Amino acid sequence: MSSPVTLAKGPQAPRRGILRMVRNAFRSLHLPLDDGFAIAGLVIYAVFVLVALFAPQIATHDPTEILFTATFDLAADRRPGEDGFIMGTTSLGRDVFSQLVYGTQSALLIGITAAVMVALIGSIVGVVAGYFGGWTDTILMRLADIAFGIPFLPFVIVLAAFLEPSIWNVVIAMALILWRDTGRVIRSQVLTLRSRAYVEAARVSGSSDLKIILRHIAPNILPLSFLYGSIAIGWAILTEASISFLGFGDSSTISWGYMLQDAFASQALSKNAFYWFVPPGICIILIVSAGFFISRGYEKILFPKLGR
Amino acid sequence: MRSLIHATALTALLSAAGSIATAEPIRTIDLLSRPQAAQPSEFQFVQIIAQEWRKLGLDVNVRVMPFEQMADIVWFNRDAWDTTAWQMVGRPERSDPDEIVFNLFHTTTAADGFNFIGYLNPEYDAIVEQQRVTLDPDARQALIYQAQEILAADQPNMMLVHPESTYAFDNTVWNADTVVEQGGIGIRNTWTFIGIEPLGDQRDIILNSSDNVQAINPLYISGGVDSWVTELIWDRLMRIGPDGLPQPWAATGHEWLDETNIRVTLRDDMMWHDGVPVTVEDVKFSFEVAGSGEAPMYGPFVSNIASIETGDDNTITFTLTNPSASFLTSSLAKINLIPQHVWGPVIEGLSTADENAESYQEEMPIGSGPYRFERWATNEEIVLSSNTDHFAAPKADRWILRIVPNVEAALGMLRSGEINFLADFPGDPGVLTEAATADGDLTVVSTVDIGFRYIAFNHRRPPFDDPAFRRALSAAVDRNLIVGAAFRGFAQPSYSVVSPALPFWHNSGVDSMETGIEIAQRMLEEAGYTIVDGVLNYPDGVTETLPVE
Amino acid sequence: MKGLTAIGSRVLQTVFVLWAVVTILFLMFRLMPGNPMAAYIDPNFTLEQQEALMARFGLDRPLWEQYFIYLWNLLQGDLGESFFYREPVADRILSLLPNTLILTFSSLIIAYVFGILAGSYLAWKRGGLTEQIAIPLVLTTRAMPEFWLGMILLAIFSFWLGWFPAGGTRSPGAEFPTYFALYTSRDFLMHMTLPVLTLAIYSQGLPLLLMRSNMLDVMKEDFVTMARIKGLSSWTVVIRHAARNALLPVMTSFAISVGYQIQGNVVVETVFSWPGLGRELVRAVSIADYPLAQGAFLMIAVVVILMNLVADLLYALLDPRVNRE
Amino acid sequence: MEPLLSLRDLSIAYDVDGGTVTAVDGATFDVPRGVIVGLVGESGCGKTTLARSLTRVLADNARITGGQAFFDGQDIMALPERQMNALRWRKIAFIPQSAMNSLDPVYTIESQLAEVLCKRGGLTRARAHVRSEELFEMVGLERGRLRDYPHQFSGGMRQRVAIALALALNPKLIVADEPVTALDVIVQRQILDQLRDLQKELSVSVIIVTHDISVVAYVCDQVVVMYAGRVAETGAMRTTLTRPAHPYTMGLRNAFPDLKSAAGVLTPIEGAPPNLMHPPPGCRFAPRCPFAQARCTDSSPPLVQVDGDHLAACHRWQEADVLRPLAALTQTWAIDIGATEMGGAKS
Repeated sequence: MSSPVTLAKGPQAPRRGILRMVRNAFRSLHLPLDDGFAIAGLVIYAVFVLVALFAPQIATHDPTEILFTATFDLAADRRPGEDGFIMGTTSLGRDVFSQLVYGTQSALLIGITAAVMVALIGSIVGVVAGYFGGWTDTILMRLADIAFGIPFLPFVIVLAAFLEPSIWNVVIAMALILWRDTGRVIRSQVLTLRSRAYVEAARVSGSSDLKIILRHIAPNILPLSFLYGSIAIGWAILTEASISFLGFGDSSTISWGYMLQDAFASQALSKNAFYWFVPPGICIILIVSAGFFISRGYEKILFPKLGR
Repeated sequence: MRSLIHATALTALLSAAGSIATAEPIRTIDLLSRPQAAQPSEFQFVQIIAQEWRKLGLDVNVRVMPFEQMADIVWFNRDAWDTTAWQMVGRPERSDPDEIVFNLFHTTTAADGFNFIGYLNPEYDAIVEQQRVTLDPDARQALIYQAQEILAADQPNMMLVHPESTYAFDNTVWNADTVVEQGGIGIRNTWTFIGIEPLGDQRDIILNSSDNVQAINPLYISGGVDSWVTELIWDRLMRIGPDGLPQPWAATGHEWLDETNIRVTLRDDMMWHDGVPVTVEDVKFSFEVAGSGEAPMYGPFVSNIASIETGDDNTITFTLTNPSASFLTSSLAKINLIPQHVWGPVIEGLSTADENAESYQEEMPIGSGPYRFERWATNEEIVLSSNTDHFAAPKADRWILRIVPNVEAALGMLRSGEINFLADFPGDPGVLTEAATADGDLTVVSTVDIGFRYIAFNHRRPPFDDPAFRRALSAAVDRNLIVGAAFRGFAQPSYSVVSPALPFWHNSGVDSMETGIEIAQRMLEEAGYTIVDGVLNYPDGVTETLPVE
Repeated sequence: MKGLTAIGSRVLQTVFVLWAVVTILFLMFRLMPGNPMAAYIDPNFTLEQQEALMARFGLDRPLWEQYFIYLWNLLQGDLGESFFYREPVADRILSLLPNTLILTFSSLIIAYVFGILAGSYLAWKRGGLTEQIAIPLVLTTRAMPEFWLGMILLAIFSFWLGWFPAGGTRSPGAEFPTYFALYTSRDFLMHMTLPVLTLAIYSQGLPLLLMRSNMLDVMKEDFVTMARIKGLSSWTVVIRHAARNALLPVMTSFAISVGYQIQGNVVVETVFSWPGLGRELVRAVSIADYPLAQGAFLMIAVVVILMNLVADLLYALLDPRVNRE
Repeated sequence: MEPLLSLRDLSIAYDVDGGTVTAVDGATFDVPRGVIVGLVGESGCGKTTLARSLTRVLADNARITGGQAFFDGQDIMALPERQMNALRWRKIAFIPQSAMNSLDPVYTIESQLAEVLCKRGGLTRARAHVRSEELFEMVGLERGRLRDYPHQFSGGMRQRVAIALALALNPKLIVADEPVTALDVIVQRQILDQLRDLQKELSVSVIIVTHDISVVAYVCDQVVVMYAGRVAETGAMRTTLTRPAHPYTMGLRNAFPDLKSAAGVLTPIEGAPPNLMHPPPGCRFAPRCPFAQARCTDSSPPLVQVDGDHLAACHRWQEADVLRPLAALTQTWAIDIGATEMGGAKS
């Protein structure tokens, strides 16, 4: 009886372990798979993630490389298809298609880190404030009040102007300010959870706070964190684009916001260079609304009443 | 591509030859640039230059930062940087080469002045000091020529281009023949605004600026756009003419009594905008206020004046401490004439206050110039109206400056007629010329600027203290490539700080340079620099010691 | 009595938040890298002059002293003097604030009127094809970068069709005796259309979705059914009962939206050359004009904080269930 | 005299995911003038649906699938919407289960009374005010509280408000859906007393929908017992409750305490009502009935006359006198009838 079990545990076991871990991790995301919109959102994300991962294979050029023709002229303002540039080139002689492809990386990087920061910080604040109550709660909630009093976009502008231009400025600003919404909502959720019988029971039976939080509270607030996280993705990408447009962006990292800024500063409108300023806009819309779609999926999980 | 192949071949040769030496590798060199959003051309040429320098075996790190941070490093931490992109803008008073050739390179300005690169050359100092006091134009020209030759040999900076200023106007509204192109400045100038003639019913000059107007104050040198306004509201004794030379304006003429005394005669037909006549006492007052400390930015322009006397016959006599060749340009054509009856009490009040005259914004600015002040809508528009009583009364009715931060919108407005004079265009000039060809009713004029773009080397830090190294770096980059790739053709290669837009002062003898990676490599090789494992090394025996920051 | 105490403590909380934001602002602007005097580099500017300038703006004093001077001045309504414009920051900001407010309120009113109507309509038509198309469309409008939308509207309606001017609040040189005359003129309306449209397209999503889901909730409430049982007309049922109740949270969200919108204006003001507070802030930040940037930031923050307060008070006012004892 | 309301074979169905639920199946009974009729049954038996159908304000997915309801001789199920709407509140008023949720929270009571009085009753504002005060007095509320909002009233007071609202236009029929369910017993009694007094005074007919047989016992003249969408038994309250002919009524009687005397042992009916999407064949109560026989699961018992206006739908109605004492025993209901009888029914 025991030998086949041992055999099965052979070389395959660790891989199966990883598989299970991946599956569990996947499951713990509580992906809203029963909602059409949410699935559309997830598919959009999947496509963008693939593009980001394989950007070096997909892109035809280095997105920051200044391109020249065979006769050493700047290859600027090429129309799509001209001289082999799929989507043409910018006024400074960069390949639009490659920028669009690499822009996916920045968008996902900014969006997902910002989402993780917002969801993580907001959840921690919310859980700590809601669970422990008292002074901790008072202090954290006053901090949230203050965060609500700071206008976000101006804050990012100031931050971006004072620090060296970087896409991370947006992420830092979001981490500093935008945890507030998540924090408040999760706190009130924790307050109701805390008074539930099973939490009371766990507490009476002497479980440690950490254990109660991880075992009983965390799983219940996860979908809520994800809801706010998926909205934060959009916020981050839109904010980065606005900051770039206002000239506080990082020109050494290619992002869609940077592309739009570059296009408008180079009079892409007057040049009728639709191939230049329309695709980044569409990409932003796609990825941001994908986040919204997914958030609606989470909303359905959370508030089934709202469903219809 | 071609040069790259050569580079690798040469690298192999050099590394074989120099491998036995005890040479020290050159550290990573920083190259500072402003962001692309603010300065697309600069960002672009910095990328190109970095690409080229890397082919020499230099490790170049481009650092992009906003101007305030860049200036903080370059200006206030003079030991802390290697190379930076920099810009000198063209202004009418820079039509006299003194400010540039002296301030940028003289030893006295190295500590905290404009010689932030730390260029120290006694021979050069002597020449530029001499030109200051040489009143004879030809003799002075020879000295300025000589100074340019020294700079060309030393390459304290890597000169890149004189950009072209490109402006446009609606030729269905304005008579193109009456638009004046001022050398080194372009068509957006006071002469145009006075002389431009309307063809039809639209008699208002409506022009744009992408930047806000900071102040309308005759005693404050504020933003670049502000000077467009102040030059129209206030008169000066002289004005820089379209040819770049000072010519009589409020003065009918001048006469050097000796090397340090100059007598100027004031016109007798001038009135302030409030109807009070302009007197020599007003003129004296204007120069005195400029030197009083209440207008600190104007101080340097009158610091050479020892005393001012007014005469009965509408004359003013200036006595100078030292002879000054640039006095007409930098003082007489610089100081705004202000009414004593308006500013007298103000200055008196300010003398005991913390603030100075720079903070004083008149509700209704009063000058004597060709345009009167009408209205100022914050960050939106400034309206001036023609002073029909002026000796050079404008042909237009009004001069309306619109603040349009969006370049794309500015061009759209020009095409739709919302503005009829494009006076500020930070965008791609190629778009303008194309629009002009397409529309037919736009005229675009490009003018080579007095100003220039360059890469500044920090002489305080090796290897930039070595002229040979600077020469090689400078020779590595083809200026025509910069013109084409960063300025889209709207610039001229620059080899001298004195612009070809100033033909009298520009030494065309320095207007050429052999460039190319191979040439640069040969120059480095000759100076003893070697390449080890693809990295450029100092000549044998030279060690890298950086100043303590 | 209880209501008054609640309002009082809410007001106190607002004062606390204001103080905290003011302090954060102060520290943020003083501790960030970059030399505030860097903007005044000029070949002719001596070190002494720079030092004199530092002294004039009080930048040579210790930080804590600067802080108390700043607070004291602020209490007196003195926001300091702009480095760049050399004029009192308060004057400058107050002259720009009306432009920003009028843009904000016009666009939000349009967005809310549209959003509330369309949201109610969609609630009425729930589950249908209209909804299948409308909801993703609405979400898309919220996913658009505002400047991108603005630029495209500008290209279409101004450059291409020539229906609306491309920027500013009035035609070049147009003169208006008072702000009121300006704001009620056709000229102003024409100039306002595109920026207001841009902002409204962006902001209608929130009231629309909120109204829709509230309506769906309220329509399930017993009192709505009761109203029908009472034989009241559909109009009375939908408007007087369902919409009136669904509107509550939407109205309070209006106040909060004012706060959000006023920060978002930054971008649109740049696109449409609108002389407003947001553009001033961007400009002040990029030229390191600390007093001005700080003042503009503070003014925006004050609007945000006050609107948060208004939202709470409005809720108390509109919903009799809150604080009415 | 012709009854005020006669239901004939009324059926109402809900369209739900995966099929149709017939919530009310062939309901037939009369509501005479000037009496209180109790409509009693477990939750989900269709009584609320039936009550609501009398106003013809039903859920979106509900529809009337057959039968008639004659109100004053008119079939209100066949009336055009306009004419039906004319009847609402003027002739047929409604007292909801939870007055809290049924009163609009953002308007004062006065304004909600005025809404009905003016918009439906055609009164002027001033007359409406007078009438409101009168109504408040009738239901025993201080007129000064007219200006208050719903949330400022206690549960019992809100229920009085609901009664006042129902009486506003002098209707002929008041349908009260669980009017006292959420209240404590003392308040329940007060409200029911009030209702009874007003009903007598105004000689209006009232249908009280309730799951609580003690409420019926306390206040009703007539009773209609419903089970799983069907009328199980109907008749005069006293007769029906003292001599029930249907085992379900017998069971119900055991399951509730008396309003007047807090009685001793309560015996719940085991099991749950059937799924109405797939109702069992035969008598719907058969699976839970301790007295079920083979025929009970084979055919559906018709409503037959037991005595006078006392009708019941049970195959074994004639044995009622024998079954009644058995039903009074707790152990009769305690046996696991589900297992045996259900099994039998299925085979």
